[in-house]
Amino acid sequence: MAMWGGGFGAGSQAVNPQNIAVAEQELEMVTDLFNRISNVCYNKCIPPKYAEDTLNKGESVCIDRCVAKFMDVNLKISELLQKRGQEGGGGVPGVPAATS
Amino acid sequence: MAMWGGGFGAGSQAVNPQNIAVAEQELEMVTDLFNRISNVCYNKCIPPKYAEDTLNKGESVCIDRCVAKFMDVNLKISELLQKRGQEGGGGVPGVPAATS
Amino acid sequence: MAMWGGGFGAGSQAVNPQNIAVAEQELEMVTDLFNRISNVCYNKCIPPKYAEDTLNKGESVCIDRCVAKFMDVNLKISELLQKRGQEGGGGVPGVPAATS
Amino acid sequence: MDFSRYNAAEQAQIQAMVEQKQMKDFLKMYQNLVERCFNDCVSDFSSKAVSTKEQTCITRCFGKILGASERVGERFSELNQQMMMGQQQ
Amino acid sequence: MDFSRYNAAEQAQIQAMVEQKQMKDFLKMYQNLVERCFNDCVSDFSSKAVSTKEQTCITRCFGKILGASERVGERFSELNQQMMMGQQQ
Amino acid sequence: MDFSRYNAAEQAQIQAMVEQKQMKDFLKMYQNLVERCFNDCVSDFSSKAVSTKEQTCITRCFGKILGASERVGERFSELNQQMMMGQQQ
Repeated sequence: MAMWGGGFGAGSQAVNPQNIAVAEQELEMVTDLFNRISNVCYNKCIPPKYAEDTLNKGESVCIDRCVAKFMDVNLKISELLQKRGQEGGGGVPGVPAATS
Repeated sequence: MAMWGGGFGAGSQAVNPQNIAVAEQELEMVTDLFNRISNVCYNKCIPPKYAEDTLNKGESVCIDRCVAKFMDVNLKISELLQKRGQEGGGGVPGVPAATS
Repeated sequence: MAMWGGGFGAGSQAVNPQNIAVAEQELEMVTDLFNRISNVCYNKCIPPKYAEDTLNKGESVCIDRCVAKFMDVNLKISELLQKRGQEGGGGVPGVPAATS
Repeated sequence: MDFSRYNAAEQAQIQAMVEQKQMKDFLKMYQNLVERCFNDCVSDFSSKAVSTKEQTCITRCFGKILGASERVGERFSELNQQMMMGQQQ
Repeated sequence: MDFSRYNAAEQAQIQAMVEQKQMKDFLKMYQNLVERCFNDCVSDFSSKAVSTKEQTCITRCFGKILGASERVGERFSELNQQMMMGQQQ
Repeated sequence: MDFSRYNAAEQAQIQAMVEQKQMKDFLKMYQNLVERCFNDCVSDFSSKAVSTKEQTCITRCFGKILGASERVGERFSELNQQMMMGQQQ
């Protein structure tokens, strides 16, 4: 963090902090998604019996389908959320308003 | 993060970073509390049967009571912690001392 | 965060941000390890019956052994990881490559 | 939460901080929602297509979570308000 | 942890960082404690009042967690010490 | 992810950010791995030594997690690629 803000030596081009913030958020979302999928699909597909140290056929196939399904559900829920957002006043709840 | 520290145009008033840090921590605690309550009370009150897409009466009442109880327990434990802190040397353990 | 970067009054010595970053990471790892051990060993050793408000003999001994075992497993897995890293191309998976 | 004890410049910074935090929390809420509904509704991996039954479950799970989150928010605000009143007396 | 290889200015910054981290970790420990004891002790929602039985459970849960945390801290420090000794030989 | 819409100076900063994030994520992945394998493989506390049986379990758990993580990564990249293609059309 402390390293940002200078000295990256890309000549005279200006860095727009807004762009960096957007990229940071995008990166955050993609890695979070990947980490969640890894975890959820491990739970769903790999029983903790550990009879060998590599994925067997069934586990591999399960993982493939699990990843596809998770990304599908992710998309479907983002659509539901958008629909809800358009329909109605305020719609999407989150953290309750925090300032006076 | 990178956006703080200037250009908010509130005239000549000085910003005390200490105040900002205190406000940040307060905000952090309140939103963390809200997120935990949402999660815990969802677990306690909403069985994953999903027979309909809105809260039914029983679930709604359960949530109301769960929120009240959680905040009560939160208060009670903060009192226990304060009592413990006054009673005794060092009292509250946390992360073990980390510097030499 | 906002407090770093000046005014620590240690005379004319220069602060190397790289060193600070390394120390921060080391600190992060040790406290994360401690927090995980506390949590895991609590789960393994303290049944939620709560018949009294202090650790009983069995729980205390269990905690001692659990901490030792966890740190041992931690070490063993770091060795497995190092071995894997030496053996093979790319070896260790992580977050999939994120930039173009 | 009441930040009226701070000056205008500080309040402006805090306001920006609150908005950024709300954005972040909203994203996290969304990610938790996806994970929860997937866990509760999907457990058949004999195909990679989401079945109609699973889809129905997910729609309802989505509704339940938003409903619960809204309701928790209402109660939470009320109780916080009451506690702050209590402190001022 | 041993930060003696750094210069005084760096150690001052690191020290401040450690203190801030301890504060944050203490808060997190407290929040985990509340969540854990609530989960373990409260499961009756026929009323919004915390019962005497639940209150007793919470007090004991609180004691157990602090006790366990303290004990883990002692063992953890000892073993870390030993490992650092081992490395220096 | 495609950051080609940014200028060179911005891409340099983003690249550094990505690397730092990968380092952090790798550490977190490692810590999760240890916790998971400990939880799945160790449940006998009649001694403080890790038994041969536990050791075998841990080695296999380690292999399974790395294998699964690798496989998820492959599928994830493919599907992301497909989605980006889809958006551009």
